[in-house]
Amino acid sequence: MINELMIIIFAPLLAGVLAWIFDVKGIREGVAIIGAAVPLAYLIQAYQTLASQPSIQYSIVLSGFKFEFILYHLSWVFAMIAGVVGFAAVLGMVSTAKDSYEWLFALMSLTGVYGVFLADDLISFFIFWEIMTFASFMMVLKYNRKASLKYFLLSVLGAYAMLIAIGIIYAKVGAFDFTSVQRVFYQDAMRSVMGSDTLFSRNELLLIFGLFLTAFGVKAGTFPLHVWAPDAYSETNQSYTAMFSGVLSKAGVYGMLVIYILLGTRLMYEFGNIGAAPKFGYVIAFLGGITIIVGGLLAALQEDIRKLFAYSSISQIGYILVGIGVGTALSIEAAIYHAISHALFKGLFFLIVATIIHRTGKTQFKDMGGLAEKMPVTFAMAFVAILSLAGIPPLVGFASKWLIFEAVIHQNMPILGGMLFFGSAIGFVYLIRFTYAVWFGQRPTELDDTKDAPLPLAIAMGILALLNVVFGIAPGIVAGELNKIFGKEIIQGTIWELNLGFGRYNGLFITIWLVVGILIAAVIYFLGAKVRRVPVTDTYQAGNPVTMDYNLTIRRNFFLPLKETLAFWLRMSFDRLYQDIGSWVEDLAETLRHYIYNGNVQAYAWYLAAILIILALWGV
Amino acid sequence: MSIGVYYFGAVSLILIGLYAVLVKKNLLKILVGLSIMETGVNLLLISIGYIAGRSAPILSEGVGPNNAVDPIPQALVLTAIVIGVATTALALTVAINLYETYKTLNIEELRRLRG
Amino acid sequence: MMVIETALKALLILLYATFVGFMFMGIIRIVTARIHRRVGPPIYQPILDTIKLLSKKSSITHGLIYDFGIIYALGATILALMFIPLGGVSILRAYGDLILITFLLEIPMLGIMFAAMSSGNPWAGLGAQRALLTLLAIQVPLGFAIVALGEFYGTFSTYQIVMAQQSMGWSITSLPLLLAAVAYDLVLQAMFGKEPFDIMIAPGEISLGPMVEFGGKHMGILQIQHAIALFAETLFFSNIFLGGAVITAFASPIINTLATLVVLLIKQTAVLMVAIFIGAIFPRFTIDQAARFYWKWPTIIAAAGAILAAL
Amino acid sequence: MNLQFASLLIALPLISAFFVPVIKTISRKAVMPFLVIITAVQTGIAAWVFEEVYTGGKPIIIMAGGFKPPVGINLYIGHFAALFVLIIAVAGFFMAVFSMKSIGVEPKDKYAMLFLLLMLGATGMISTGDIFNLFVFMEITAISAYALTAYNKTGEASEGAMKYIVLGGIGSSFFLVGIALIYGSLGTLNMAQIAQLAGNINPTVAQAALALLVFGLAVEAELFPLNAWAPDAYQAAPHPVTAMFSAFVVKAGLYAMVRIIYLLRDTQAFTGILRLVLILGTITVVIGELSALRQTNVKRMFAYSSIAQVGFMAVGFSLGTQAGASAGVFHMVNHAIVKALMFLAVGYVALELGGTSIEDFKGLGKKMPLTAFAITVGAISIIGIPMFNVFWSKIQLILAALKVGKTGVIALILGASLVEAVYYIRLIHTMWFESANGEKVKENFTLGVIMLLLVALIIVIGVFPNAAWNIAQKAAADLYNVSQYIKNVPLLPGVSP
Repeated sequence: MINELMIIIFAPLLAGVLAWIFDVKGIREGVAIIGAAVPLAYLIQAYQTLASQPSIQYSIVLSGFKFEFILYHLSWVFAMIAGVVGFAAVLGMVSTAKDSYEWLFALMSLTGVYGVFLADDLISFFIFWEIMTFASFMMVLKYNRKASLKYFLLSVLGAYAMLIAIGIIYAKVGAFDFTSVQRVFYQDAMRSVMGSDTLFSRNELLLIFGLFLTAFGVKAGTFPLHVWAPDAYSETNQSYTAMFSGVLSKAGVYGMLVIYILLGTRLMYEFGNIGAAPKFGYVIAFLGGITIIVGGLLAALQEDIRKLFAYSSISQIGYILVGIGVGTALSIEAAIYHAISHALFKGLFFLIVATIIHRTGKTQFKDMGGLAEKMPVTFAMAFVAILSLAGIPPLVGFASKWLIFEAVIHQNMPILGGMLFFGSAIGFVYLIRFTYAVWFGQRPTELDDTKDAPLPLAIAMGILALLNVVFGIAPGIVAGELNKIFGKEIIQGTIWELNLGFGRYNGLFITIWLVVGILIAAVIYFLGAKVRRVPVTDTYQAGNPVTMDYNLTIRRNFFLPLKETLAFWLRMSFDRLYQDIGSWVEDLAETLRHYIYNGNVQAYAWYLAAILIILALWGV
Repeated sequence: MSIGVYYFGAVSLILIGLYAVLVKKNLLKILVGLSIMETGVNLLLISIGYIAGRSAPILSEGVGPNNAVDPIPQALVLTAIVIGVATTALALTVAINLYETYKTLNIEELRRLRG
Repeated sequence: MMVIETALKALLILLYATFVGFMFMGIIRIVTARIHRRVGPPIYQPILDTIKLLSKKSSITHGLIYDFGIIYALGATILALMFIPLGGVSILRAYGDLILITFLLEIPMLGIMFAAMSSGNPWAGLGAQRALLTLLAIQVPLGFAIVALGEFYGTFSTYQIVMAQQSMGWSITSLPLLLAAVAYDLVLQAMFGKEPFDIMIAPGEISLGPMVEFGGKHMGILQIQHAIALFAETLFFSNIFLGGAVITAFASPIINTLATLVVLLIKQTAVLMVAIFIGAIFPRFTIDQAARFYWKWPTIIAAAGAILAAL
Repeated sequence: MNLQFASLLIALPLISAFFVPVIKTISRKAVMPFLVIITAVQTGIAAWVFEEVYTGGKPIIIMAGGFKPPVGINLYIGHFAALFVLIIAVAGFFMAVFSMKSIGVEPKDKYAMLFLLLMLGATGMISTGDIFNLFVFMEITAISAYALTAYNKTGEASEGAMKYIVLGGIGSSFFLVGIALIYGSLGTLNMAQIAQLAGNINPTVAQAALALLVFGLAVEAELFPLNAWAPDAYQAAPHPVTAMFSAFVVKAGLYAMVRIIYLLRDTQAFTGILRLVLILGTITVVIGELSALRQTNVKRMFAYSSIAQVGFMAVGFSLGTQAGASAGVFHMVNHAIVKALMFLAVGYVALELGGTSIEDFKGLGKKMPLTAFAITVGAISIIGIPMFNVFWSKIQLILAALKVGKTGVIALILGASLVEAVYYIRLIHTMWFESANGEKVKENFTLGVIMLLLVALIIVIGVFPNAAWNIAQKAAADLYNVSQYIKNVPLLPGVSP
């Protein structure tokens, strides 16, 4: 019987290929949904087996490489993220996918992500990483060449950096699988502690760490390498972006964890640590901090709804990176918790964006507005998502952000703590920008007949919103799973409460008291006089009603003052830097080709003569 | 009259041929340079097989196996000459065709395919 | 039994907080008036205004969110109130986490924004934008102040901080926390919506900003929310920086709680007075001036505090 | 079946080449089908030889004229030669079928003859065991390649051919000088014996000989400065011929160079030459990829990309390790398949739409879906996406290089393959996602079948690379450990200069 790991990994790809071959409207969607549901079912079924045995393993030999796959707690958590958000995204795609081309590559990227999470050796990790990158690239290629080219080049640059690092490790360790690599690095760490000469010199370690950091930094969209994310996330089928940003960015985060698993001890001893946090982790934390701020501020200044959420998902990943960077057991668990919550609310947001674009066909803020009445269901989902992302207590966003805050500040890292606070406020800010521009304010006349979300999208959004609320009120469920990863009770407390000793958070009490507060306020409200419903256009305008042509709205350029205060910083943009490098290389190629292959036989003969002279002089 | 003279002659022939190919602008002169180079190479081959004081390796009653020059390079040169002829003949047909189409044999102008 | 007892306690806290909150609003109006050398309205004037607003006959609404936003704001403020330790009386004291309370004090702003924006009035949108930018501006010094506190005491539970201050003396006695307190006080200025940073509700320029569309009972609820918020913020500040109040000298617990409430009241009024004095003197900043100000001096002070606390 | 039938591999193309005029007199239209039949028979024999060598495990030695080496010339068909002769035969068969449709210019019998001579030369180069014989077969390949490049009789074709002749001529004459030096010092031409006696050549002569031999063959194997003729020749030659050029003619030249370098392993100059070839290979990859970046003519773009891939193989072989050699061979096999497919497809597009510039490729997905699909699969596999065949050889090569510690070289090569990804993706985008006028073209059935067969081969090797990898490893072993090579060739004892 094929091992269930293989089914989990290759079921989506198989479904994708079948959907691509049988290009019939009805069958295609059914096959795809089954393709996404099967791995999810197997993962849930694997939960029991994981309770009994530590992990499920499987290995095959392919062209001289031994591929190994493993499912243990950490990879189970990440695989579940991929499963749930992937399934929701596939459900969303049922209504927004145009042709079978998108089905094939969306499901192929899902296979790639599963493969990355379940891989147990460097080569299969690299191969599935490439498949994931290629599939998601093809999704973007269909819509826009420039964005897809930028995305492909940066992520392939990352992939090749990883390949060189794997090569260097393979040259020294002689094997690929995680266990032996980890063992060799651990022995190396012990040797460096005893002061004897080590397998890896210091700058080799720096090189490997730098290469891995670029590879995973590109995928997670950390600060200097984030330029591809806004274009790539916005230039593709929006419900696919739910999976693209919700799940695929987690591969980058998982990669960072792999660095910790493999090289953690060695780097710790090599570079020492500040307080309990390893010094090398500090780099990741700082990059994460800068990513939060840059991502958030740019998100607030965007005019396109997809770009806003692309930048916002970059800044949210910054949080996870800060959590991982701090490096203590609590902070890594907080990071994974935030990875889960980010996948949930970001997946939900992009499904909402998909519904809006699907129904209104508009993507710019300036021609949207006043959709709250027309799309109540989607607005309710958006309200839940906004509360969760902004980190308002009863929802999951707050629980994970709170854990990261506690973990970071407890490690005496003032600057990072300040960055985190600033990040949470920015999150607040661009959400209101989105809410005001899309849901409230004057509605342009042509949007008057917009219908609400189609059924499959509504179901998908429902699943994610429900999970957001459930994990918010009962954070203990997730904390329990996370503790299994580290084997010991890092986050104590019951199913409703997270207790860290120096800080306690109880989801249940907060929800009860919030409801009590709202009841009191409602009582006061209904004691007052009866209310007369007034249309949105009839506002306090000293008499003259606000008509369409006189539509006073600040949907466009909502944060002009912020843009002015940040004017100095906005001039520097890494996007333009990479653009210039690209065009410089192309011009170099142009001149090079023009001069070397100039078509004159004599010149070619001179090249031959030159080689002869070199051979003679050099004496080989 | 040591063997060096032949080697020197052969190598200088090759260099002259190379010079012609590298400097001359007219295509035909380049082809002539090429064939000079080939003759130089053939001369080098022959001179390698030469043993002083022996006659050509044609077995006749006066000439035995041990008073003839080493025959193998001679055989090699035969094929090399044939190949040289074939290449030059083909090159000339191509040159004629070039002249018919472009009305020039100057290397500088024959540069349509480039970049 | 336990449930009734907590319910009673909650009711007590709520009434006390609302009453004191309105008194604070009265004090603000009187003191500012006195500074301007005029008599100023009686201290219970805000209560009269709120009752007038609540009893208005006709009132308009722009849809569900317009109403729910206001209710949500008041509910969140009541929730925040429950967490802050109020001497012996508070209920969720054990869960009063520094970060949780800071977030809860910011949430009412979200509720008001939602309600104001759903009204479709452009002035409300403009007010919302300015409120958010102010929030963005104050977040940096606020963050550093909380970080300083967290690192200095090594714990996030407000109750443990209050207990620690009983033994180690008030927070502002130690340098790092003094810096943090100064920065936090400047931040309070904006959270109260007082003079130099109240661009978001500038009556003259953008007709009260977010509040422009509110009238009748919506405005009444907002007044109550403002009162409780005033009380909660001052209480939080006095707890974490001015040592709160834990008096066990008297025999019966009732007197003890009364004494703590009195001590806390004195500290809260002190904080309020500081805010009023600053408010009465300074003219109004524009929004980018406010942002640049907050990102310059208070941030440096708070960051210095945080770094010193970390060492 | 007596093993000596393997010599038919050389004899068959030769005889049938001279039969072609006879067939022409019988009927003009019979020439092309005759060519297809001959190539089919050749593929049969090659498959039989491949079967024989890989099951038996022992190479087939054929003594020309019954003389035992080193006196006589012997053909040494080991694992590598068997594999590559099969590739030549199969590629030749496909291109023969393609040229039935695509060759319009009149003297078709001349074309058939040259086609067979080209195949003969390449097969000879790969299977010969004697360096002068190698020179002769190389010249046969070169001359038929010159003639085939000039076949279209257009100005461009003769210009391309002229460049090829001049540079090829210089290269081969220096190659002959190298052979002369080797013969002068060792007195033998048989490769096995050279390998045995390589130790006692005096160092300077060995250096000069090795340098000249490698120089001569590098012109044929298109290393960096010497490959200036290649893009013009590829572009000017008729489409099936270009496919054959990149599929096996270049590889035969590269094989010969590598075989001679490995033969002279014991000379001091060995490591120096390897370093030189490594450097040249890396530069070839970088320059090849960069110059393909802004190409408007797709055929020339593929020519540059194939040059770069050949440079990549040269790097593989020049690592000097067993892993490097097997990766190089595996890359040769994969590259042959993919490039044959790509040039076939480009040729077919040029045939149907009249040109190979980028504009003709706009919206190809709608006009000729099957060909567009073939080119896309080829392009994706060349970029190195997993689940396609070139990926496996690229991974093996990179890991082999990193094992030897060549990090800088690999960084350059990966950077170059990034550039390669750019222009292939631009092509894919123009083909599928840019709209163009022009109606749907009815695609030829036989060519469609061939293309689908090659695509299937690419995907099969991509998904199940084990079989191909083992063959590549055996072939590399045959190439790499020369001691085994010497033992296999039955040398007459005692015959030395």
